[in-house]
Amino acid sequence: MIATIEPELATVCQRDTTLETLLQQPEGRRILSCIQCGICAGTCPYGEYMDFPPRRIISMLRRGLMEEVFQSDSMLRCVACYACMTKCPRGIRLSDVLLPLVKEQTLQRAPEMPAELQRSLQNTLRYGNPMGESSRKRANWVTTSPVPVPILAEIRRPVDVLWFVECYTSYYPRGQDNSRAVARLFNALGIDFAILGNEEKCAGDCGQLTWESGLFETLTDYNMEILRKYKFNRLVTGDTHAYNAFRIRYPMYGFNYELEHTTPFLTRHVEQLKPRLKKPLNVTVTYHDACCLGRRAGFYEEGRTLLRAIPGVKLVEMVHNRMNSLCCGGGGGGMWLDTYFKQKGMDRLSERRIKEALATGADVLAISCPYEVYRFEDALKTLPHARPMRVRDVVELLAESLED
Amino acid sequence: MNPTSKPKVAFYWCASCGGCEEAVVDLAEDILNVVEAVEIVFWPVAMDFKKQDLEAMPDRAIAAALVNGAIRTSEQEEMVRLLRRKSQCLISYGACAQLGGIPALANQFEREEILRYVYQEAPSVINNSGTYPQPATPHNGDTVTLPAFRNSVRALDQVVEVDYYIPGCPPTPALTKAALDALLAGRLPPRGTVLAPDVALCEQCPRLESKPKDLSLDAFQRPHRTALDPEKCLLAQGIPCMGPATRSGCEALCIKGNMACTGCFGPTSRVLDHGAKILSCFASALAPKEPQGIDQALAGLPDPVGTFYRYSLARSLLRRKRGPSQTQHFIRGNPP
Amino acid sequence: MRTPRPDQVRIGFYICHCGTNIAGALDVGEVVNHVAGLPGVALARDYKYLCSDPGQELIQHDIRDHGLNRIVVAACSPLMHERTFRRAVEEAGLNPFYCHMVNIREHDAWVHTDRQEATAKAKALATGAVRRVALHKPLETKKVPIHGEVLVVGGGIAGIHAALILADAGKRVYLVEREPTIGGHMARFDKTFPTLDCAACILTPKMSAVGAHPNITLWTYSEVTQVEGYVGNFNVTVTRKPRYVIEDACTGCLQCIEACIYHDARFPDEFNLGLGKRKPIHLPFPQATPPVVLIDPGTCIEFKTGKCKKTCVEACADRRAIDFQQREETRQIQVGTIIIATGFQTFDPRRIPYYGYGVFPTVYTALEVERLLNAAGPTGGEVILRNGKPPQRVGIVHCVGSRDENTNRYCSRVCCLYSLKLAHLIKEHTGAEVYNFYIDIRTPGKGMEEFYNRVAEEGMHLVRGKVADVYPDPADPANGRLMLQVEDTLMGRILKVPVDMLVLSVGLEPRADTQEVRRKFNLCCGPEGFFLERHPKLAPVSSYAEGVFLAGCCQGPKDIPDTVAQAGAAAAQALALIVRGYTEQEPNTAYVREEDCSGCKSCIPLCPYTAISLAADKQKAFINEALCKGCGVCVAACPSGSIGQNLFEDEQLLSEVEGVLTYA
Amino acid sequence: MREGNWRPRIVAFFCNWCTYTAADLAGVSRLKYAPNARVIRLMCSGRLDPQLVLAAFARGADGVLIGGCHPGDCHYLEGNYKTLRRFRLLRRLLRDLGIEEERLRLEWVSAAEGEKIRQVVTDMVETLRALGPLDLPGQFRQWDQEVETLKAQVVEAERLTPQPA
Amino acid sequence: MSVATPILPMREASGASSAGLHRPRRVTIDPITRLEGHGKIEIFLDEKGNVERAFMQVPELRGFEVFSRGRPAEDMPQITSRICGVCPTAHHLASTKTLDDLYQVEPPPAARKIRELVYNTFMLEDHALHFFVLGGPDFVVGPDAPPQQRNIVGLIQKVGLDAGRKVIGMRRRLRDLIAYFGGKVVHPVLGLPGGVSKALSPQDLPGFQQLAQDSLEFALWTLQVFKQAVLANPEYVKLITAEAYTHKTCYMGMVDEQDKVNFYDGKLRVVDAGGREVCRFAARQYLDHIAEHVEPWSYVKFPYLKDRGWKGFVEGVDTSIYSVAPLARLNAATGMATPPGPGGLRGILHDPGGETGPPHTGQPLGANY
Repeated sequence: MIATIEPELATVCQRDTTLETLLQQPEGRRILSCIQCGICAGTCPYGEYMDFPPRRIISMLRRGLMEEVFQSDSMLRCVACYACMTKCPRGIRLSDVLLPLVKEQTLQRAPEMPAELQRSLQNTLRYGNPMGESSRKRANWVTTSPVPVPILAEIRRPVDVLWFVECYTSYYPRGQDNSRAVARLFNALGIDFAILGNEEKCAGDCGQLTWESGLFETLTDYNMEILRKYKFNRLVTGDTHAYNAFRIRYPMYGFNYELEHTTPFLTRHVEQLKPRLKKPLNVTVTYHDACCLGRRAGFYEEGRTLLRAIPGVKLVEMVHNRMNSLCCGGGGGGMWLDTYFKQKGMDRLSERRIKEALATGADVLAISCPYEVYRFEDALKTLPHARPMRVRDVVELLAESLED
Repeated sequence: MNPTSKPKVAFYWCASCGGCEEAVVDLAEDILNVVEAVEIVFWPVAMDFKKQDLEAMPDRAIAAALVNGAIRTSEQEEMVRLLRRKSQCLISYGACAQLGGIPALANQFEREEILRYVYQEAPSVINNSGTYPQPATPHNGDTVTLPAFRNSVRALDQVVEVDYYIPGCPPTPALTKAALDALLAGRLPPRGTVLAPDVALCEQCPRLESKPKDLSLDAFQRPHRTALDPEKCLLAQGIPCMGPATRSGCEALCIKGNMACTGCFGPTSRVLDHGAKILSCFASALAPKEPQGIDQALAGLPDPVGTFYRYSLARSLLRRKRGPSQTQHFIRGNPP
Repeated sequence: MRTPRPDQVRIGFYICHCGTNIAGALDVGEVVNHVAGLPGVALARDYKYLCSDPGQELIQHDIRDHGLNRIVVAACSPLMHERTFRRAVEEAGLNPFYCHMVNIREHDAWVHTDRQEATAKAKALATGAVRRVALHKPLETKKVPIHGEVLVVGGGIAGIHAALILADAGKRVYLVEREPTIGGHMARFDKTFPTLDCAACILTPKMSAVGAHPNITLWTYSEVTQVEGYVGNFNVTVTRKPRYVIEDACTGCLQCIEACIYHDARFPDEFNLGLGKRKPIHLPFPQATPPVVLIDPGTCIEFKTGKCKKTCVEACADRRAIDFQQREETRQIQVGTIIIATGFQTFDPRRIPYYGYGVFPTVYTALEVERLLNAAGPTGGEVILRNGKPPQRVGIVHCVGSRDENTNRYCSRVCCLYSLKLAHLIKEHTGAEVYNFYIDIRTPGKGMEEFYNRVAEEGMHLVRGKVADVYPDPADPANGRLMLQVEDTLMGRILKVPVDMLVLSVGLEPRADTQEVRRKFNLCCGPEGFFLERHPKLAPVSSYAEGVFLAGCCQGPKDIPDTVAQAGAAAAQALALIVRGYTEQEPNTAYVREEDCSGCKSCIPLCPYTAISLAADKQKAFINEALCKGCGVCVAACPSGSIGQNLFEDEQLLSEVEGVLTYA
Repeated sequence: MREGNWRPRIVAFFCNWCTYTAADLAGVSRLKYAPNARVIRLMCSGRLDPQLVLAAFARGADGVLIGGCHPGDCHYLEGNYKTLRRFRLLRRLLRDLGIEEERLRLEWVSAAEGEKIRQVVTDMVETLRALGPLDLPGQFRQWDQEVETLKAQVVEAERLTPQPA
Repeated sequence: MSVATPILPMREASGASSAGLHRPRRVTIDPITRLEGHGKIEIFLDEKGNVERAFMQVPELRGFEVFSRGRPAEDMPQITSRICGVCPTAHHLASTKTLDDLYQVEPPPAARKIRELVYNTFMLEDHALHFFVLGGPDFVVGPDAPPQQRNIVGLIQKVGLDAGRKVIGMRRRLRDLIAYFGGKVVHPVLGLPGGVSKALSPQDLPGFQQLAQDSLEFALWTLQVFKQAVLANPEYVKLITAEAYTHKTCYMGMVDEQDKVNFYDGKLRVVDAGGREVCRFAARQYLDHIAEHVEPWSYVKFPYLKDRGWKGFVEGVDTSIYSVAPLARLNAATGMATPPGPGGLRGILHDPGGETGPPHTGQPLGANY
């Protein structure tokens, strides 16, 4: 069940939904029809570490015993990987509605928030990015870009594509590689684009890990204000989390622009791009389906189409792929809970995933979400492995093959 | 035979064009025998009898009154009520009296619209003072009156009881003669009958054989756009011919003039609404199956009301157009 | 419009309570009082259950005692009980078509909440019916002769059973089967639940009975391509695909197979779902009926190159049964009734990627396991995996492709039971540990729960939880061992169960070409895609097309006992029609009033049944009552109103329109 | 009919094989919808004579709903195509006579689409409520006011004048 | 619309309010008869019994200009002909020529000839209708004859059945010609933009040629009848030329290039009472030259010469009112296009009153022949 939005529902659920009012809404009635089949618990990557996996949460909700659930920290271990929601035979929107609502109550009652998570959320609130970097340095990477990257505040004219870069690809070096690659690709395709630059703030998807956190609200209002300042036909972003925030949560606040992620956007222009991909890479690549691009948004084949367009690339599949892909563990705040998970004795999902990637014998692990590059490169460092493996974003591989 | 013993006959015309009067005159030689047999006591087009003469007569003095023309003004209404009172047998003569005729097409417009356009907005009118015909115009102490202009045009039987109908625009001399003979000889069918065959025109049409048994039209044609084959059935050539839905009796005169029948003899007795019936026949004969193809095929009928209700709008089930009409759009030049 | 003098018409109006179905939703008394006052109504009454015998007798008495000559019954849908009331009225000596029903249950009581509004609507509908019935004319039902032959489409157990019953009753049956042999899915099963008797043992005798039965014309490897006509008079076109073997000549000695230049069977055997191999010239399975081989043009060298030594022909020298020039033939047959028994297809588990079917070799569908277990199967009954080894641990997943929003929402009814059967058989054959992963074990029907207990007692591991993920067991990924990740919802713990073999209990779904078959036989489909029966409870085997009956899984998932029961029912209903020799058709045919027709031929091309022709001598339209189906298209299109339709006259419909628009 | 308690009245011509059966299915499934539609059963939607549609309007219907089988599913093979052709032309005729096109509606409903019956009826009642009453009988009475006055005078006059012996 | 104002004795109008002597008396003639169209005349007399004011009221309106809107162009000739059933051919062909103009097409010569033949035949039989049936009784039976006699029936009784049959027979033959081409004689259907719907088949030509010959004789015979019945009767001649029946207005008629009378095509020429040309224009420019005036006491609109502006119901050289119909046609033209027959029409008009100069006598009574 891809996290599409029901035609008759303008958004996934009303904004002011609470656990009490949930069961009266259409989404709630679907929860009442849960047959307790356990597939959500079974498929959850951290299922065995949870006292209350999604199935038990529903049965407790239906019996009104939620207090007991809030005491346990099960929902802190949910990395919002959408596996349970995609496989649920009753089509219940767990990762979109129910689990965030429970996570919010859990956090409110938790004696103290994991430190790293606490800090990153405060940074996002104060500086508009989880890293705590100054918002005036957000556009610095532009100077290092091989091609011009116009900034809306400077050019002051309507553009066809507004490229929402997002935090990781602005501040962190490996993220900036991603941005530089995207810039080169846009330039090669002659796309009329521009970025918000320093005016841009985090879209707040991960901050949204809880249903109704004030943090998300402030970021949404700010971003909506900025977007209203400029005229553009379509908003493109490389960050799958931002993409889904714009697609599912922002409509509740009035967002209705044309929206696309870079992977499907570039797939639409692949015929135009192919003649420019001159340099053969001669590598075997295995593609990791990011949860927020695959299960949550339904784009499975686009990334592979782009990879196959690159000369000299041999594509091999991991055991867990497409809708059955394994999460990198970065979602739902997981990016800043590694230490917490370690304390609880939980193995890191990025390592599980890297093992599977290595098993394919591929040289490169292709990814399509900016969170994954750190997690997988970090996991490669901690895991002993015979063959060397590089982690590259699909756009980086495209840029590598692009003629100068 | 002194004139008083001959049965009295009256002719009158309401909202008409005088074509029916011509049709009576067109009895040609036969008019002589008619004149022999009856005494015409009222016939404005040809005789100088006045309204008072009519009023002076005793009730039901007239054996038969042939009234043609639709009812548009209060004077016409008054006259037909008077004629009804004065006649034993009131006969509706011609399409206007029977169905409303062409004047009834005005039922697609409102009264104010018509008056405003005719006396104010028509390009040829110069009427800065905005005068309109008035029911009463004072003239040194006295007034000069005009009848009221009704909002809707009515057929004769929508105002008074009608005994028989002679259809046609105009009725053919043969039909008129047959009716008068039957009247004089007293062998008249039950009241309310239309004195014409109760079968559609195709039966009398010389081109019936040429109509295929598997007619299926891709589109309706407009007569001035196609070369008309003088032998072949017009509907088979895609020209909207109302023959199949219109009473016979006129011996297919228009078709002999190589043009399609426009339905002036009205529907057969079994039909409730002439326009709806022919619409059903035409639409069912189309070939296309999906909406766009159908709409294209129907583009050849740009004016369903004008084509299907040319003579019978007053007697259609809906009787007239409802609500504010489309004329304002016309006047400002943009079609509805 | 000539309407009979009001005093001649004496209408009896009856409104049914239908228990509380109607009386509970609208004020029956108010309707009675209102209708009692309408012109022509001599008597107005309400009654608890009009369709019951006392209810019908009440009407019959009233007809006699009060001299009623029109009856209006306001109750359920005419499609339900119009025949009942017409028969009752007829028995009371009144023409049945003086009786008219008003639908105030399905169209009013059951669908409206406001009691006042529902009552007003009932009054309006009743007024419409009263005015209409006043204009009804006496009519006689049209008796249409029924051909004695029956066409059975589909040679599975349903088709076989129906054909045998009809043939034994002395009727001529055409059994048309698309596959080269009859037997359907059941022929592939090993054992059948709950009695575990061998499928072949109970099926093959019936198959051979069909093959040998003088009254059954068996056309296998054939398809129905066109159906025209109506109940009692269907003319059907059947296309027979070429077997390249002459059926009458071949005795099934299989010499030709040995002689084929391919010494060993090399091509995937469709019957064994690709698990076994076969030669280009082959017999689907030993007990195939007719026992006639066929040549697969896709793999036979003679068709590819045309230069084969044709050793098979030499082997069949005396009987000369092989004929490479055979072409597709079409046959025309005339039948009275049709029984649709086209069966089902299993769910393709590839649509659920995380079960790894088609990716991991050790994942099988239930049907494939049936072939493995079967002694006549590719492995002679040995459960051997594709890697040649017998499994020690076997996982069976229930509800694959059923009870799931993303695939089929319905429960396929049989998977739980055949999964238990497979579990028992696998354990019996291999002694392996067997795990059944289920959501609910559903065991409806006689002997099923006992079967479940017996299998459970044999030490099956029954895990209540839907398998969430299947991936190679990290411990030894080499020899295909799989790890199943599942939550045991009763224990509330996530289990990781290593298995050597995974069996997917796939559900039953409509065949891929259902839409095409539906159009051919003028049937309707339900929301899940199976053929829709006329009424779920009262007419489960009749379809919406008169004279066409449904049997077996084509109408919905069911097990063999229910399928055979339905086949019997369908055969019985077909037999009922044939024995009666005629069907009564509603006399709603159109007719031309000759004196009014102008011969304008507008109606002629409109009739899809070419029932309208031009009476040459009189240049007038003429409607052949036998061909006319009563759709009324020509009636609406006749430009001079010269065509009438029995039971749906213009004045009747107009008076009904006037009636329903009155304000109660 | 005071404006206050006016409720739109719909005459629904349903084909016996598909739409009427779907309405029965809606009943069997106890789907709830507005009571404004009064169903008249025809053997095929092709039997619906445009005269009946106009007669329905003329006798007080505020809307007419035609239900037929989906194209290709007609029990009589092509009946619904004829309905579609007549419908396209009839709507244009109604529009030219001042009757809003939304008052006449054609819907293809198969025997299994009980739910669609509920949606279509509910939606059409809303549309008609927005359009307001058509009430042609009332219009006819209003239109005929202009001849009533004179009629009364003539009847009065006739009563007064002594009839010759 | 050919309007004939029959001479009628002054008679107390019934129902008129003639209470009390000092009030001016009033005469109502309702309806006006022996013409096509509805009308009512109200005459107000002063104390001395002279006409103080007269109203010719038309009580009828149908609104063709309005309900023609939205009709397909090619249907218009058949709708316009319903303006008048006595002269449908005129309206029909006028509307057809408008369509030629609209579609910018020229009818082929044969079609044009057929149109001219039909139209001229119509002129002849229509005038015969007026001369014998409508206007004739005034002269033959006498203006003072009682209404029962002063009509076609009385006329036939006076002149005898065979003359009556001669007139009726000739008209029927002429109208059959129109029916041949137009399908119907009342409301013909032949008009199509760019031509006609039916051709003349060769075998019917001789019949029509014979008819042409007979109709010429009939015209001359009518001339004789006119001379004997009207001119020979001094009282009538005095009446025709009397002041009461002389209108000095402008005269409009259609003329060809040589300013000769042409019924079918040509320019519209307007001359004033003194015979001087006021203007000349093609029918298409009618809006520049003709305007309509509205009076509260009649549904008809009063056309007048736009350049001169509405000056009221006055006559004389500079009035803006113009008359049409036969007399105006002659006055507006320099003569007939075809050679005059023996004792041609010119002679007639010159004798009475003896005035010289272009035949612009204002005798409306004479205008109708």
